[in-house]
Amino acid sequence: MNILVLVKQVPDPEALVEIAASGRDLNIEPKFSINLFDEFALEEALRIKEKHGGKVKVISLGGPKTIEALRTAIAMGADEAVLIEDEAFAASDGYNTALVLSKALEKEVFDVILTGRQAIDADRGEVPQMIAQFLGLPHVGVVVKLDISDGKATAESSLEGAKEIIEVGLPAVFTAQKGLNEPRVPLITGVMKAMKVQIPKVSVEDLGLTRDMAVPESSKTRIVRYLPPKKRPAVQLIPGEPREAAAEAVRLLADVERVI
Amino acid sequence: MDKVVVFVETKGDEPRKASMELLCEAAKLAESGKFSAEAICFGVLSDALKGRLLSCTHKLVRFTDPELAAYSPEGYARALAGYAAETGARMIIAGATGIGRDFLPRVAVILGTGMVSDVTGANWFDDPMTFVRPMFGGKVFAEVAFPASPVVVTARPNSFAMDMPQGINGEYEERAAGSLAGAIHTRLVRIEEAKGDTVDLTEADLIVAGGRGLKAAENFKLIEDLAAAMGATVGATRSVVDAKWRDQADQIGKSGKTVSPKLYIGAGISGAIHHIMGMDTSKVVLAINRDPNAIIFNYANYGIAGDLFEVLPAMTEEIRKRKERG
Amino acid sequence: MTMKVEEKIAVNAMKNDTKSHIVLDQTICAGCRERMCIAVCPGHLYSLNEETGEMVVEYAGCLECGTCMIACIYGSIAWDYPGGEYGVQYRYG
Amino acid sequence: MDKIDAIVVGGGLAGLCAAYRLADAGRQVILLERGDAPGSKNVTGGRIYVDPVRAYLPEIIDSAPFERHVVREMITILDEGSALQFEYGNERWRREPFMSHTVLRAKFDSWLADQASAKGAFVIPKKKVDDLLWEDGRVAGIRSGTEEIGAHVVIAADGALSFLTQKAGLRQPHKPEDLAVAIKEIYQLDEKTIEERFGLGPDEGAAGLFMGSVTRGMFGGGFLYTNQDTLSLGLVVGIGSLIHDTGGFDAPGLMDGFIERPEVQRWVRGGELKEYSAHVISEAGIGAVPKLYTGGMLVAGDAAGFALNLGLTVRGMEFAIASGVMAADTVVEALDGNDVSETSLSRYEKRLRESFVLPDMETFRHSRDVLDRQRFFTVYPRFMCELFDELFTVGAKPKEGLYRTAKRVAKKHVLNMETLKDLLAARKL
Repeated sequence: MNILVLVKQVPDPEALVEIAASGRDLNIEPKFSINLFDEFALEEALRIKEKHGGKVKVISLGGPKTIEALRTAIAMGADEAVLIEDEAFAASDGYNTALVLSKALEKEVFDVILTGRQAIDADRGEVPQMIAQFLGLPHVGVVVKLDISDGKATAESSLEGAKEIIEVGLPAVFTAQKGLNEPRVPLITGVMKAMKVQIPKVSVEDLGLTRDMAVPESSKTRIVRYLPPKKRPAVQLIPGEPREAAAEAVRLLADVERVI
Repeated sequence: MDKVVVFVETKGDEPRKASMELLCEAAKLAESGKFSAEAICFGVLSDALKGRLLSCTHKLVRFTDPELAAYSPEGYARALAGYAAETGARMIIAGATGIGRDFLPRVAVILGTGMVSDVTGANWFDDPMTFVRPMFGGKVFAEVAFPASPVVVTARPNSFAMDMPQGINGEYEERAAGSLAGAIHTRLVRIEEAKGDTVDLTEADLIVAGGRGLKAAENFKLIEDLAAAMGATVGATRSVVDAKWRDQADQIGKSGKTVSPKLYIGAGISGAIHHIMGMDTSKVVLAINRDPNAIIFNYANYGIAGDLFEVLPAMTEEIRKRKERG
Repeated sequence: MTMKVEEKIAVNAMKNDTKSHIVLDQTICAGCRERMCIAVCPGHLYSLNEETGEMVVEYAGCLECGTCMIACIYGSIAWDYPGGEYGVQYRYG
Repeated sequence: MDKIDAIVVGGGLAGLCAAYRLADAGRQVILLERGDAPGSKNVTGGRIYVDPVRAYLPEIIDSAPFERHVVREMITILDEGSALQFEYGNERWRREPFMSHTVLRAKFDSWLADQASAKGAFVIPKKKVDDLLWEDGRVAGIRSGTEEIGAHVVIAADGALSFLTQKAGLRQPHKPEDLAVAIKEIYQLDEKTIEERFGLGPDEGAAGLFMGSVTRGMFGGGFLYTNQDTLSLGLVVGIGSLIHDTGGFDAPGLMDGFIERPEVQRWVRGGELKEYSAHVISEAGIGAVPKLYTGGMLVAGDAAGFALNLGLTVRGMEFAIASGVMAADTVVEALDGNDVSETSLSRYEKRLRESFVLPDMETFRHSRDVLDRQRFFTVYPRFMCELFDELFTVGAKPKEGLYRTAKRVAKKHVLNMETLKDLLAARKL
């Protein structure tokens, strides 16, 4: 069983994210980790390997620092890792990201592609499905349980609360949702091993692409500027006797806010 | 005129709310004369629902292929992208529901274009069009320009007003995408509806949470009753969990769960910062506390400075009454 | 004007375990008059729950100084560092 | 897995220096740090004095990411509602080699970790060490979670609380009287504002000390350091004093009272709070230093109680760096001789005696006893403030002569037996 796991290095969930004075950039505290959902994907890949044998290979697209995320993946138990090193593509939109990754995947032999349902930085949740489409593969999204046997997979997908049990032939793409598993913490010995591993790097030219494809001017979509979230307005105290206030609160929630 | 295709997601006899919001938005766009709007739906369609949809859109196209009776990302993507390509659509929009977000990326790739997901705002008349969407779990928003064509968008529910258009009586068309059978490689074996009627806190749209102000474990009944009346999930503060009034799974806050529901109602909660950090991304917050200086009011849209033992049952009753009235 | 201590703590990067790294022996606490933990904790994390009569520690805001453990001469506070990956992560120090 | 040469527990200055030195000597060393990165759990006041440590980190100390070199010392004596401030500066401090630098640990320690990694040390964060492994009565490795790693030597550099020294039976549980708690706030101000407000040139820094009523008579004081674009402000209070205090003050309240003083606000106003931290410091001097070695294990830095509070200067980081390096040198020698027994490792203490570490700790053996006299934090500050109050006050009544004023105020506060006792005690400093 050859399992490929796509991971993204993202700012640590606790990292400070501020909009630069220009409004065109983000100042992000330089503290990174593997995208939470990709950790579920990697853990699942390791479990499939432990059950069925095979090999887990981790692929990432990012700048030079992304090596750290790949080392963590190896420390957790991945057999191999490769970095597609390109800051411009990594910072580009979902389409470009999916394009690069699918070019890299075309060169691989695999039964399963696992990745997170979305990255916690851009929050797009587009890339895995786009990759599946580029490669002409089926996908099952937001997977909370995955069983592999005899060249096919049975996955529980939790797109909308209810669980859909879906069967699919391999190879296929699966996107991991919280609840799929509890990712392991790398062992000290694993980390030591990972520190010594040479991780190969690939450039976008190696994949038959050119760097100018990723510049904002030639991208399908591009971020123009960043905006702060809307501040909650000052509290509106609802006056009156408890019964009146309660009735008014329900009216506001139902008719004005339309949340109930 | 630029054609806008709205994918209408239906569940039984009901359209998804996000789809209806987009239909209304598309109808508004059509009024401008710059756009024409169409709705696309797959699978069975009752007459009642058909009627409702036709009153909101100038054209409703239903695909009759049996393969589209159940959702499959490959089948849906192929049918929707095929129609968009064939009819030269300028824009394909869908609600950012689980299904919408799952298959629209495929539509984009088939059409050789990009997409913006989960938008909360749009400038349809800009050139290029721009959209606003959250990043980093809502810590910042990005304004995204979309120079490529067609434009593929999923929109977050509650982002566009549902102002029903007047005087529309759209035409209805049935089509078949054809040759889908070989294109779909996933098979839906069965659907297991979520157990019970409560959703996990982190996924819940509506949350009613209680704190120390409830005074005793048994008083959580008041919270549970209100939650049941509105179909909400029950949450709690850490001190309440510590006092073993509620299970750890109900704990909202830094050491518990981070929630971002559409509505958070907090009763008898003073507003310890650890709790606030777990709920501050809620869209609408109603706080009920006897102490008008309670910190939680600083983080609320609405506040009732009153006795929760009176307010909660009154709210429960009011919601039940409204439900009965329909 | 001054920030509340819990607002100050909220400025820090904190990663919290769902399990507390501070465990109190309520039988010892019940016999304690001084409640020195309340006064010494720089995070003001200790309080008495008036309804239950039990001591409560809001471990999620812990700055990991250990002062409470040292100050509690009755030995009620079982205190360990939070596990790796958890707890406060100072950006300046 | 075969035993590795050495495991260092704790990514502070002592641990990182030990790992750096061991790796530099070609030894296989793992450093385990429980935080997300070395430095992420560490707090200093802080200022580091360079001269004592230059010999221990000769190749790298000059490239260290210091904040500002200190050119001015400011002392503020506070009474309720009044304060006496004075400064000491020295032209020599403005020229290289600089004597001391302000420093922030998250940045400094991660730099030091990079140096250690570059030498080949395995610096592994997010790993909390839970216990020691034993073999034939000797420490033989560590346990972290479910994982056991064998090592010839363990260097415990696990900070002031050091659970490992206690587990190894090298010290008794901590006593409240032996430790102080430091609370620190970081305020952001831009560089220019800091330089203008304090009258500093680029990269020049100031250090401030506050004593008197900020601690409400308790053992301790306040500090202020200028960093590149932040201020470090904090308060140190003896835990023993805090728990015996009957004034009803709590630690965060004392900190608030300190920050709100106008003498402090003049420096921080307009600054944005960026961090709120707390840490304990050993205050007991050599009296609280544990046994420093046992078979297979050495103790370094704060874990060894290496910290001195001399009132005007608080020192710890220099001891940490020096002891970390000496621990590593001892281990290298022991491994070379294939002998990590208690006797072999006892050479660590010999090294410390021959360096400045133990002699300094010894010289100031009584400093805490002397300083921990309530009058230092109440009576003398009041005397000073009142004296100046009288000198500067011009009222309707005829003013008495300077000498008469001084004598009268001194009589009221300090011309008594208690002062004599304090003076006699102070001879021990």
